[in-house]
Amino acid sequence: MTGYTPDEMMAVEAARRIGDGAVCFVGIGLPSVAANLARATHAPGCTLIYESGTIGAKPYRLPLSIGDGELAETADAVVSVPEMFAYWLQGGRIDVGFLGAAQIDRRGNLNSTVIGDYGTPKVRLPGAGGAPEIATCVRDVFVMLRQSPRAFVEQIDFVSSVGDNVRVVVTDLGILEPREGELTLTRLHPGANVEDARAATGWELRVAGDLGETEPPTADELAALRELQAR
Amino acid sequence: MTGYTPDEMMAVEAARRIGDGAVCFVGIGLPSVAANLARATHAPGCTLIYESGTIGAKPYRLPLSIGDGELAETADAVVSVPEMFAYWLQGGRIDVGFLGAAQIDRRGNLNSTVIGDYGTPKVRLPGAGGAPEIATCVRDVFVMLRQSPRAFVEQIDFVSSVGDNVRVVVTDLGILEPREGELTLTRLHPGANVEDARAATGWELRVAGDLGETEPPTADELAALRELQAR
Amino acid sequence: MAELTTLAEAVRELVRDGDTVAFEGFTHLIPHAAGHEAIRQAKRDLHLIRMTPDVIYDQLIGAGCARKLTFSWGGNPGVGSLHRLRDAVEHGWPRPLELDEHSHAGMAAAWAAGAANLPFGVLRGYAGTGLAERANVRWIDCPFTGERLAAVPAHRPDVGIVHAQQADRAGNVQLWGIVGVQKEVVLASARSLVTVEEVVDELEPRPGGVVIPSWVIDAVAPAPGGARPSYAHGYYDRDNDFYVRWDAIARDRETFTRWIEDNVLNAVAA
Amino acid sequence: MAELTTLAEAVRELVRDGDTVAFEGFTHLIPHAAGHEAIRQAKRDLHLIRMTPDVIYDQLIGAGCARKLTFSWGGNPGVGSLHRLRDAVEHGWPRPLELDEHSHAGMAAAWAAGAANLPFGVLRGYAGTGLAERANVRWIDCPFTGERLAAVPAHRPDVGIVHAQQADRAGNVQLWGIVGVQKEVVLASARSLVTVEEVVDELEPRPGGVVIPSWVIDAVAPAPGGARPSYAHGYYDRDNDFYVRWDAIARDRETFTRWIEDNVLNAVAA
Repeated sequence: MTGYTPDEMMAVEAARRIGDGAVCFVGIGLPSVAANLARATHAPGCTLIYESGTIGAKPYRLPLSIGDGELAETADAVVSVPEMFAYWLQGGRIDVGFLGAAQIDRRGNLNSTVIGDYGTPKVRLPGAGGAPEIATCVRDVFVMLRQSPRAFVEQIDFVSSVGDNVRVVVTDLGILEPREGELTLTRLHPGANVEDARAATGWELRVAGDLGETEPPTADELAALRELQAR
Repeated sequence: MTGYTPDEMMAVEAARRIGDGAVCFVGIGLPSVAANLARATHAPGCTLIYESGTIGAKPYRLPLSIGDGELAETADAVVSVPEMFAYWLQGGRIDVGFLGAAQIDRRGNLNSTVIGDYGTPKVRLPGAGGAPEIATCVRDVFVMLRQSPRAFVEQIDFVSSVGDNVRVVVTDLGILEPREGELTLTRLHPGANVEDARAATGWELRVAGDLGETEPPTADELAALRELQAR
Repeated sequence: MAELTTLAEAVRELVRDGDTVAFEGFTHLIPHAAGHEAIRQAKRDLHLIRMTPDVIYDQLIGAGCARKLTFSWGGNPGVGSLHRLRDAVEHGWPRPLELDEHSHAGMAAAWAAGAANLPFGVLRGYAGTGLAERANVRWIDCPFTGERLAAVPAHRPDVGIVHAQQADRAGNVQLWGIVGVQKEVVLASARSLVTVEEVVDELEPRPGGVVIPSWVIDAVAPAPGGARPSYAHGYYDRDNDFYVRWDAIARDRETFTRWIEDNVLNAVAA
Repeated sequence: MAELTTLAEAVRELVRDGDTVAFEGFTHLIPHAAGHEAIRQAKRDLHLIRMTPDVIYDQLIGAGCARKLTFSWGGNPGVGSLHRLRDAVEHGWPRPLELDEHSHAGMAAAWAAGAANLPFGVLRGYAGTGLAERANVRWIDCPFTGERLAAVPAHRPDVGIVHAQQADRAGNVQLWGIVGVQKEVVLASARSLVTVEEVVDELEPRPGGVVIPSWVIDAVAPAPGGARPSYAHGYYDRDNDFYVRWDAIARDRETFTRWIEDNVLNAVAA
């Protein structure tokens, strides 16, 4: 298998990191693709939770919103939103939480609130949503974010969520993991090089001494992913 | 109609005080009899809530416990116990709450906790249960309690609930209502006299200047009550 | 007891200029019809509350109904920005919009506290974030362990408006599918309106059904299709294409204004 | 993931002498079989928690399993006193019992706080009562309004034990009817056991059904009839006569001891 897109590489690589049996708090977009791919392949026992209140959702089609009716129909349980945040997220029941953002810094802090000054913003972004408490209440935070100097910045404009539990950042170029508290390039995707990654990072990017290369998506992974997206 | 028991008089008189449309927090025993009698007669639109979580229960038979299955089967909604106490009782949704006790004082404070000293009790009673918050969160507290010098005391041994919202005490002898903050005999049941009531009260019982007499149970009321209890 | 009435009548009676109003709905059963009625009746100076203000709030804001927004995520789900919200915040058009910004967990705790008649909600939240400084969050110490926790003021709006699938003729309401914060909104609000897909003779108990009794609701108004382009589980699906189309409509002030005229002001309430 | 095991095995593995244990159930689905198994295994020094300790707690206390009881109403519903509980409190037989007494509302808030991983629960409660002095209640001031509210420490028992109607083979549990605080107990406890009427191939969604996923439960054990003399909605009714008979059995130490020997110690776990 040769041809695949950066998004496919990201989804496949994130999916691989979801253990069978993991309980995942999932948003829409790439995280939902990754989690559903994991469920369709090596992790049939993982549990998908959407913050709309659906626990154990088993969507056949990839949902377009976290509130898709199919999530409720296929869920083991549907709970109210206050219960979701109090008993399940804050209750410490979630293993893996996915986050995206407009900006990330070297500590894994994320900004999804505003570009520029809060009071007189250049761009008013949608806001933090579930991120502040997902970032602190789940065991492992996975960030999925395309790498660019506008997104990977020295100083984020607003701290929407803190980076303490960020275990991995999956980008279109490679994998960043915290080493001694700083996000460090630990793997490159096939075809990417360190210069690409450095150029796409707004801070002086550290590169791991044991820098590795990501397995490209296998034929099976790609087939499963494309089948999922074609539904 | 001539023959009826003191319990029947109490149930009928309490039932009369439940308005159509009232939302009632009901316990087992006489309060449940009274509330269901009201529902079967003049107040078909009253709502019965049992603290087990059943909202709008419509039992055909008088329940033997607040957890009877028929309460759940006939309820408009069954909610969890934490929700019942937080959203419905504390939420201020209840008009009428019934309480009983082992002891009452002239302010309507009730003791259902202990006779004697708390640490070395003469009699350990079951405890306050829902009473402390029923007493403060409902609009009108109705107390149903047979009058005796052991129950109507100068000083209760323990304050399980406070009397601020007690609007009426229905006894086997008559009706006490707060007048200037003190429970005062305002009505006598047919056949009872002031001396009976005073003798059955451990404090110097005040008698209202406009002391009245309770309507005896009507034939219809008694028939409805007995039909209910015969089910 | 809830009064069974029309949407126009209910909005006229319950919503007053300057009120704090929540048109809630978390990804499902979003009360679009009620929002449109508020625009038609030219309600002004509203303080709007919603966890996830999306297209209907973009419309209310763009139509000039709102002075303030309490929220946790304001976007067009899966599509991008809310351009009318951004225009109000970034350029003050058609009027400035004050933001009172929270996290989802904080908003959820504030709704639960409001429903429970508590003045504040407690959560493990906000720590280390910029919201801790910007949001109306204070800190309390656990009186047993000394742990520091976040407190948010309870939501107690003047009016809470939600959409549900069914009411019976006595005004009892049932909703099912994703149930969000709808029950909390009704209980937390001083006045409440539930719009419904249909009025039925009897509410049939359903798995996952949430029943809200008539006696905690002020008004129930039939509004078939009243959640569109959102969806009503068991009635119709989400109109995903509309959410995509909204991006272009809302991007431009004139296009937006024309859309509101054609689709809201000159339309008639259900 | 919950392990499907036997009741004897589950109690042996999960309950240790000295543990804080809640056998919960609010007027329905009371886990009698599990309580009997704890008596058979002669568990000692337990700190028992339950809102409404009734007959099964009378038995655990009379059998000498408990050193402390956290509760809000301890009686034989509709019948009268719990004589074993009274004997322990009034005369220290078979051993003294420390009481930690609350109101229902305080206990419910403590369970909800435990499930939510908060150190305390907040309520409008206890004011003016003797419990305010006796109970483990402290006061906090709302950081927004200054109002004084009661705080109770969260329940976080070592073991939470509840009974439910059904589990599937993966250990997911469903209960229905009066659902009490069962979900909160499982979520608040460090370890949890759910006994069930039966294990089924698939849990069928039901009106009013509460599903507790397998991955928050440690052990699921079949115990058909495991709530008797309490009831299991849809399976069997409450044995009201037994509750009445219990009064005479429990009134006398010797009669009680013989009853435990005949009906618990010499009986075999389901």
